[in-house]
Amino acid sequence: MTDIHPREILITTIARLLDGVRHVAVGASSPIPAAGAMLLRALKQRAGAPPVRISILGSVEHNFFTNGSVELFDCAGQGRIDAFFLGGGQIDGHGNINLVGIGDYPVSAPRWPGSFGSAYLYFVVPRVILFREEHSPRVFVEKVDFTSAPGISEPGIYRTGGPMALLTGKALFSFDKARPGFTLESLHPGHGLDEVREATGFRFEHADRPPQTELPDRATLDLLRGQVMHELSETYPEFASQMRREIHA
Amino acid sequence: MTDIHPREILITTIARLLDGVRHVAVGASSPIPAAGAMLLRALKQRAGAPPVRISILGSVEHNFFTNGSVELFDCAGQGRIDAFFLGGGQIDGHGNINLVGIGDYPVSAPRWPGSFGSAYLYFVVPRVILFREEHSPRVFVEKVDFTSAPGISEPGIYRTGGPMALLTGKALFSFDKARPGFTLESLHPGHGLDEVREATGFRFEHADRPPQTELPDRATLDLLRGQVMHELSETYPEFASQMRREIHA
Amino acid sequence: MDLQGMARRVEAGMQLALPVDYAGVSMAMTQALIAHGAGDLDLFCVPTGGLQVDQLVGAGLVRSVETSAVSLGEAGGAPRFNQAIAEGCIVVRDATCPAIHAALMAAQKGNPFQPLRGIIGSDILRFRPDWRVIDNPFAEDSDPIVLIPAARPDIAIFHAPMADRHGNVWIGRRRELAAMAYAAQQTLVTVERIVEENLLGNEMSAAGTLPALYVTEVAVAPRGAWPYGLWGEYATDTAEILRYAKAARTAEGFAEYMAAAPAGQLQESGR
Amino acid sequence: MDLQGMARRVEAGMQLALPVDYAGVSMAMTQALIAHGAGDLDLFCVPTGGLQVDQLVGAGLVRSVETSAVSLGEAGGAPRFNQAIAEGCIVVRDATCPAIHAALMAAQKGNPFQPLRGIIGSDILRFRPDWRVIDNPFAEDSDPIVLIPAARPDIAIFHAPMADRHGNVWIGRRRELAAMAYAAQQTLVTVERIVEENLLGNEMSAAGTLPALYVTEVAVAPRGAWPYGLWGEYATDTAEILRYAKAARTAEGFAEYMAAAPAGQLQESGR
Repeated sequence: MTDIHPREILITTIARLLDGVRHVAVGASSPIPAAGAMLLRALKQRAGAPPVRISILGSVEHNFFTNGSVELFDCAGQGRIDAFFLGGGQIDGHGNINLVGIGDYPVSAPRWPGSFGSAYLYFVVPRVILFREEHSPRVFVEKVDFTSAPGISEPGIYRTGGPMALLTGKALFSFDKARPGFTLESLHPGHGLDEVREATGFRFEHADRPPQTELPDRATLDLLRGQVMHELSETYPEFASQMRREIHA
Repeated sequence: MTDIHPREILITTIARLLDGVRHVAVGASSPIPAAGAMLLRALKQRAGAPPVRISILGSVEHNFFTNGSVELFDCAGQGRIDAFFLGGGQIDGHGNINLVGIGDYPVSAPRWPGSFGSAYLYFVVPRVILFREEHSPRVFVEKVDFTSAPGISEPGIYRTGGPMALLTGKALFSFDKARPGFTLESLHPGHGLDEVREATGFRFEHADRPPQTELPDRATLDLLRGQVMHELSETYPEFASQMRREIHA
Repeated sequence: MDLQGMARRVEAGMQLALPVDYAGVSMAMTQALIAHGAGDLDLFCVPTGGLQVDQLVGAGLVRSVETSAVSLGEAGGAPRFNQAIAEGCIVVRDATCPAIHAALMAAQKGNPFQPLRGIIGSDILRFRPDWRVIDNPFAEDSDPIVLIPAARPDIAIFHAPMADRHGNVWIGRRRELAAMAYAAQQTLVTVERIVEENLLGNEMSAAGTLPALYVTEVAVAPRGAWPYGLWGEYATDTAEILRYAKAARTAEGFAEYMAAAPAGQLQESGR
Repeated sequence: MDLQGMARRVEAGMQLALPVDYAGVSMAMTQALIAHGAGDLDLFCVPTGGLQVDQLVGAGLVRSVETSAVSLGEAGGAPRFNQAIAEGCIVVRDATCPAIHAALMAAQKGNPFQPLRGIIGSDILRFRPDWRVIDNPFAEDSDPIVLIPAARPDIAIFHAPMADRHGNVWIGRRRELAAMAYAAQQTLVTVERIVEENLLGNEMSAAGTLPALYVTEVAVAPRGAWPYGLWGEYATDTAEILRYAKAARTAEGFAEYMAAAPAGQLQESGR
């Protein structure tokens, strides 16, 4: 199975992390999370399980909302969104994320776009998956320069959601809010513990010999390369055709 | 001009009280207030003055709202509704209104429908016209049994609206919130001061010889009997045809 | 799904959100609810109630009514409701329309409360120990303001012109129906008809559509608002409401009317 | 009404509410605002900003930006906005999307504030002294919750597919445009076209219509969102936004692009 594309492992891992959700929302320019959600939906469909609903923000086709851009947040506040994805220019070992910028706020350089809905959704969506392909010390820092949204909250703060896992181009971590901190769950094929330790600016727990991230089986891979890539290409045509080129290269 | 119908005097008086408003809202089953608003609109139209907007609640034709039944209240809260009408099973000398019932609440007998939006609109609509055709001591009481909405508020309570006038089948009163209390402004033709005093359960100020309520001139009457009754008949067909029958009787 | 099946979702002691008479009342569900018989219901009227509330009260299924008003409109007071109040056998939680909307909005937003101007000095507030008055923290001087707690009804029930095969429901500009569905745990909808096209498939129909995400079940009930009207579809049958108002003046008259009603309703539905 | 006439309603120091890139940005008004030249503007992005914000900042008309984010989407960061922040020459009031919506909702309801969950522990809150945290008075134990004060922009500006001769504007399911209009003192709208029928005349189009009551002025501007797309009408011209992003990396490149832009836009409009 050396022909598995690294992003196929990410997509399959996301589908696994989402197992059990009824409704997952995905940001506008998040093709890999979208593909993971679509793969889960296809797997459930094949198994005759209850359907998985996917809302892709900013998409016309996958927009099930009719009350303007506030509806995503209302819907999450009602407990009707089970999973969401967040990234960040910086993510630290307490699960804090920074989408605003580097340096002494408010004078940030570079300045990133801003916090979007993170300061709310991180609190009210039960399964937030932190997803960032780039795995480097500039992204995974000891302490973020600006906390767009905190990974954990004091006792007594209303919080029904938070980080469940961190998925990068090199590895998968789980999050323990009691400690708080990340635990390395598995390494993607071709990546080692020392490499990940060097690329990560915060400490994390890990086994002496962490397992490899689970690979998709043949049937899952066929579903992903067939039905899912077809569905994905409707919303992310460039991403889908790039993936197809690289798989067949 | 003995051929003026008593309700034509009410309608003309309402149009006068509304002079200067940009937007007036009228309850679903309030043909006389609606006719007053329509008369004002027609008078302004004839004079080439800025248009008067009329929202009739529950009407499909005169419904300018598209955000459900909350929009009237939102619109009023935004300061976009200049005038509204309220009635009540009881109205007292402080302008308090009771739309709930007689007796020891919550066991009311009779029980009336309820307060509707009065407890809000009375606070935020600048010109609230209290309108009740029946002028009797059972309606105009010393003190209401239940205050659906108070006529006045303590200093420091947010209040941009309140009662401007009380119009009945016998007379027109203005409201002085400083005193607080009603002042008899005029008596409708055929009604006397003693009669009104007897029919009113609360004290009010009055001149020794109160003037008669201003009657519509010929041109206004023509407008009312022509264009306005035609417009009114679209929303209140039974009321309009009854008025027409009585005028021509 | 049939009406009887939908009605079985209603369990004793649940809170039901019901719409105002002109917005789309599922009168078809009234009969089904009475036949089903789950009692001790708490009714939450958005923002006022009428025939449906009166009939559920008359059938003895209601424990409390939260509302800004209950009436039969032109046909006068609601006879069974008013009788129940005079006898003290239901609890009424008097509100004012925007407070009802505020309670739903709080639930829609996942908030514990929603502020609302006005009300202070009203006896409504005096009899609502579940409402709070705080001092507006943004004001320099004292500025009391009412906070309305969120209402999260167990089930919202209404009638609409159409739904599609995906469960999307077209509610037009009657957005209080969406507000009810956002706030409620379950939403049961009766419709005049099922359409073949996807209501979210074009921007024009999507604008007035409540997405299936908020809809638990849909059942077809032609003329399902009768004797109320349905906007854009048919007018209110005022004569029938007057007939009800007259009959329901007594408990016996109400019982006779209701015993005869299903047939009348079926006849209407068959048109 | 023409664009220049509408732009003259904007005075120096006013707060403008502007929509997110996919909801209907009146790019046609951007040019008119720059030509008009009223400065010291406070921009209020609902809930995020893009090209329009970047161009108004680049033209030196902006004093502050309240937003949840500013970016050019696939074309990357907003170059003039980011440069202005690095130089400290505009004030940015960082928010989070639902807080922006909450501020408009408070204004829509005539409320001084609106509560919002989340945010506590975020640096956003730390830098927003205008927001407050109170203890939820309905909770038994301590339960802090954020209150967002009402935003009442002077003018809301957006682009929509159509308006009718009464001034009603069809906004479809982009209800944040209605929220902006409810909250704002004035609302200026550009549209693709004026239609002859009354948009409130049937329930289907009424469901997606912002009533004229909230609309100050309407001007026709075909392809008025370009290079952004308009839902149901035309797609985003990503190549043009990339061209802008590249040009606007420097102040000079921005000036050159903007000097050439009106012609480009007129050409586009003429299609």
